[in-house]
Amino acid sequence: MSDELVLAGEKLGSRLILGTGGAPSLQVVDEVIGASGTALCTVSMRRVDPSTAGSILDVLSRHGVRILPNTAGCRTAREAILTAQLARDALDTEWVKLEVIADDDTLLPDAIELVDAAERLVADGFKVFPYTNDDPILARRLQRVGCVAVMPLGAPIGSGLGILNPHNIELIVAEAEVPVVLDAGVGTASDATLAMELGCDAVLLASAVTRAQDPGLMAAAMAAAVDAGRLARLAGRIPKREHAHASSPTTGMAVL
Amino acid sequence: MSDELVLAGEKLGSRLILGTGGAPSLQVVDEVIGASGTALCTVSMRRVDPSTAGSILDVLSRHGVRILPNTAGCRTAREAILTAQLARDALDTEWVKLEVIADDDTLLPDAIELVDAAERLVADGFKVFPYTNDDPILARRLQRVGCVAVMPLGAPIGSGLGILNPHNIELIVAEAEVPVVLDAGVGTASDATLAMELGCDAVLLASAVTRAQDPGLMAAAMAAAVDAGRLARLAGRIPKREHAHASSPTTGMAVL
Amino acid sequence: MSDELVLAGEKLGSRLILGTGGAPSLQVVDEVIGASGTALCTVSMRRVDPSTAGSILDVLSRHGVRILPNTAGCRTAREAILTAQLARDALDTEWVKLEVIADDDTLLPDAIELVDAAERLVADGFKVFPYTNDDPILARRLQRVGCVAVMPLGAPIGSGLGILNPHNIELIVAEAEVPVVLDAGVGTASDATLAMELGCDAVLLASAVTRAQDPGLMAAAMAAAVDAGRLARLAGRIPKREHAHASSPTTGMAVL
Amino acid sequence: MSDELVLAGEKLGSRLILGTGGAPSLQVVDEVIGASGTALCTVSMRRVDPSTAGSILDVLSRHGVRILPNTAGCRTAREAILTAQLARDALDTEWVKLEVIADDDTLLPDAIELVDAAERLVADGFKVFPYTNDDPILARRLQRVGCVAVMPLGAPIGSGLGILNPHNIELIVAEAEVPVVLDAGVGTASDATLAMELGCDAVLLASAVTRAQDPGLMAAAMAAAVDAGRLARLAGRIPKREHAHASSPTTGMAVL
Amino acid sequence: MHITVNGELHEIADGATLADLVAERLRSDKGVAAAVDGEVAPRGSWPGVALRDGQAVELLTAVQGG
Amino acid sequence: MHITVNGELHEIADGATLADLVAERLRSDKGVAAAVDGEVAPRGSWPGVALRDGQAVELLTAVQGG
Amino acid sequence: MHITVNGELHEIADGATLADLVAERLRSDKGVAAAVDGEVAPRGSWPGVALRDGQAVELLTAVQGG
Amino acid sequence: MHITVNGELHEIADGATLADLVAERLRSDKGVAAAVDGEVAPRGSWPGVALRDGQAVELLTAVQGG
Repeated sequence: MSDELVLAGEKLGSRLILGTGGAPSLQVVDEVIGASGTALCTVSMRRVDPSTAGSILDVLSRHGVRILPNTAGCRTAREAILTAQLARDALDTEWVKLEVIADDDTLLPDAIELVDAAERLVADGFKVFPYTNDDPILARRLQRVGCVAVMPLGAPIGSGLGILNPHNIELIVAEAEVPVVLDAGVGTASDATLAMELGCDAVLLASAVTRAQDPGLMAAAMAAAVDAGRLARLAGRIPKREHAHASSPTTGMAVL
Repeated sequence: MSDELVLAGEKLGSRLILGTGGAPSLQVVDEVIGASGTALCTVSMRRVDPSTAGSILDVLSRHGVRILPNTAGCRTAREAILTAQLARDALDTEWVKLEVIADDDTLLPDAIELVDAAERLVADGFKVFPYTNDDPILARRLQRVGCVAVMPLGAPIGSGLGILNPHNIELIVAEAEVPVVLDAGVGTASDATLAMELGCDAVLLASAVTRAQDPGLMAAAMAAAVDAGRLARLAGRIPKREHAHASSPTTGMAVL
Repeated sequence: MSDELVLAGEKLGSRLILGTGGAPSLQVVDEVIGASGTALCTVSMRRVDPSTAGSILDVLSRHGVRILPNTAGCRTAREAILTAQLARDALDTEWVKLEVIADDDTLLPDAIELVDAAERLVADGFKVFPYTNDDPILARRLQRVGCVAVMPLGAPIGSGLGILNPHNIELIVAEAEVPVVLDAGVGTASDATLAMELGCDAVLLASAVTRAQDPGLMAAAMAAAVDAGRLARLAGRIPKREHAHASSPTTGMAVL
Repeated sequence: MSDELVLAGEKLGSRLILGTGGAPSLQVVDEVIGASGTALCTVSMRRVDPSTAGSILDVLSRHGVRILPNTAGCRTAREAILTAQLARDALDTEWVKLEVIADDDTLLPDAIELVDAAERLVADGFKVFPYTNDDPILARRLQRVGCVAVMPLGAPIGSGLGILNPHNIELIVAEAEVPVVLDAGVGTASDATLAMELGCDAVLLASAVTRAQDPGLMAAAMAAAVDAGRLARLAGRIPKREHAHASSPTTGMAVL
Repeated sequence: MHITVNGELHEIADGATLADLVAERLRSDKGVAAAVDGEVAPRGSWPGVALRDGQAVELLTAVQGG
Repeated sequence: MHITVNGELHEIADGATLADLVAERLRSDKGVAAAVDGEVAPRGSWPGVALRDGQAVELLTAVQGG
Repeated sequence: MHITVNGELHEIADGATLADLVAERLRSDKGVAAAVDGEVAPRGSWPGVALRDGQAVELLTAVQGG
Repeated sequence: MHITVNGELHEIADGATLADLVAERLRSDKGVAAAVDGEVAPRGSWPGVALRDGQAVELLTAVQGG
């Protein structure tokens, strides 16, 4: 069965999108990319530090994974747009994970700045992947302004609280006309599996893997978790029942 | 990394134990065993029906999986013991999944009959795998009488409600000196992943796969789900935090 | 202990705000207002129907409860503002429950139209009580534009699903500088109790009471539920512990 | 509406049963009994300490509440039976809260010792109120041996985790022929409200009140919480719906 | 002349005011607000609001609502 | 004589053994176990188990389950 | 003679009864129950219960408990 | 002249271009983007971008993130 993820017209070999932040070293990034089988990784744009040895870009190109630059840390549409444009120039990609956060404590998106930035970046030719909250109406607006995907959070970035409101994720999936990527909140494998069972097309996570006690093992766990959830979604689960339902024959019992 | 499941001294190549009940045909049983990669399957003992063509035993032996006969439908220790003895004689195995249920509506185990039957079967040389409720104290008693594993339910058989009380499963795992197998209640992949994350050594399920809309796909989903949960458990998840934790650098931001 | 709710400078004798919609008759409205002890009720503005006998206004004035007109059904800031102005003229109140919904299926608020309408109504002298989603950042914006309260939903209007994301409600409460009213989603008493325990200052509900099998009884239940939750919040609950903690003396046991 | 609780043929004026353990002083016990409006309180039997001033019995008799002695700390049927007999002799009551725990860490009941003790105490003329786990089958057995109520736990004693498995409580209530009292686990008011909504006839709690930051306030909270849950149960809640349901008229909208 | 009142066509004497319309249509104007062609017409202004043929008038009041 | 086999009355020659019964009833005895009057009759013992009129025999095998 | 009372060794006059012991130890016997060597000694029986050297007596009463 | 580069004051020869600055500061310009006074300066344009005293230049590249 062919069940490839297609984002912005590109086929990707994995439904797990990996953020590279939080890893203690490029060696660990290298390890988790390999173990996760991801085909798309996020990076941030920061001031050049001539003293740093090695580049995340080399690691990513060695693995042949696509780059999804983000606008992490931007607080206004203007900052985010400039950052996206610089990323496009530096990395030669029109793809951008659009983050416009309200503050550094919650790291929650600012709905109004986000829609503004998304609309203008789309007009400028970008393929916009917005990091959004789980409001189905905001997700709808982001699609209407031309985003190529919507990426609702399950819980605050790095919290590991999983999916706090599965009902909203289901509402977003039910009416989505672009891929839905669960972004932020995943803490462990079952969170990723649940996201896919709810109908998400992919899962984006960083801390859950990069900050796990054993990042490589957790990367492998997440790869399996995303597959498990996707397969379960396609397989069609049994309904929940209030009462038991025997799985062994109730006839042919011996009289002993 | 070698991480084999060992039950009653036997190494098994999979942490997914498959119940064969509920499948519409032996063909489906054949398909789900293959897709799940299981190494151990349960069967029930029922009156011989000379008219039936084909035998579950042939399917199981073709796949080279071990057989775990159950005492499904038994309501008293006496019935369960006789059924176990007949299974041993018929199938030439001392392994038995001990079920002593209280009624046909809830299919819940009867704690008192269960402990009685377990103690006597152990004395008779059986390797007893008791299907039990999620009471940590009952699990403790079952270990003390010599059961080789404890198999607490997540929810009633066939309900697909998942794990209704993860706290009890964690208590059972925390003090268990034998393998813990989550038995009954699993409805979809994330339930199986969670069971393994809670520390269970294996998951036993039937209806979730055999009654899924596409049993073969769900069998593959469950195989991945169990791997995902096991790996996540070994990897060591990030802690849950009430507040966000940035996964992108908070330094080196450009002033734009 | 004096623990009065103060909204827009007015003291209210109850923390339960009652929506009058969904009741089968004015008699039922009369009954539930009495049984709930509410001091503030919402109404909607609709075309005059000369044929209708009796007026909700008479019922409300008989009970001496304040009126909070809503802008239910409005889809744009413009519609909502006109409706608020008409309500002010008709009912001689500057208070308005601002609803700007995105569609008639989800009845979810449209964040962008909502903030726009709120800002303009505040400028026009209204006391604005916005019905909002549970996004903490949107709640913050609504306060910044001068709303006298924020009224996040627990779940979609009339769904009875309770509070789907308690974590967001806690985040809103933690930084709120105006009263927080849990609005929409309450299905039963424990939902209202939980809302108050999370730190909400009041609960607004309609269907949970007006569509209950016995509206009068449920109104009394909700009155008690809001009190219970408020008192528990003030009392300071015990911490949750993973392990048991004896409530009977562990010393002085007899040796029997 | 008359809706009195009847236990062992006795009418009680409150559905809140209060454990007196954990309170820092008899003054606090006095305060919480008054604030809670309880009509039944538990006590433990311990070695006489001639040095202690004042007696819990005086406090209870001053409030005119009934006494329910418990067998807290007993690990075997024999210990529990002797303790019950001593309590009967000392306090002149045949009522006993039967606790037979497996260990001092979990404080969880031992199903087998519990049923044994219950059966023998019933034969000895006691009115037995067994503290049990949430296993519906064990609850059934306890009724069959003649217990006058069943008291399943919501969570471990003193944990404040609430009701970990509401599904089991519903199963117990659905088939119970004696009153069901939710005993242990309650941490805050909404837990008690939920217990009553699930159909319990009463709630027994101690630590949630006696160890709260303000025990008197929490006692009042619990009194309101139990009323709220009972009224909601009787009122008949609205069904949960996946989708919204307008509570304001969808007709008569002005065209503005 | 003809005006639209709450979505329905309505005939009224030429030169009638909003106050006339309300008096003619309603037993009481208590708790009623009016909009003419999408603009609020404050209650106090009704006697001075001369209606013109083809205008759309909305007369609203409070009803049970969420 | 008559015996009950899996709940149904069954006629069989006097002096027949459990082995005879199984051979007569089943294509193969692979994976089959037997109980006579509520007691397990081990497979190896069947040739020596003489059936008596009125006895109840249960013949069980493994089926899909649990 | 010596007896154990609530776990502590205690000297008491030979021939003393359980009633004597309680009277000597406690201000009041209200709400108190007694066990001697693991058997309940009903309150009414105390005057007739002669204590013997080496016996273990438990005197219990109600305390705060959950 | 003096310009600010990534927030730090930096001296550079009069008439230097953005390309000169990058060449002087960095081993390689691979994966680097630049902004001058808050405006993007496309990589191709650097040789033609003459820097002026007091300007603020930001040089960015990709790092682990997200």
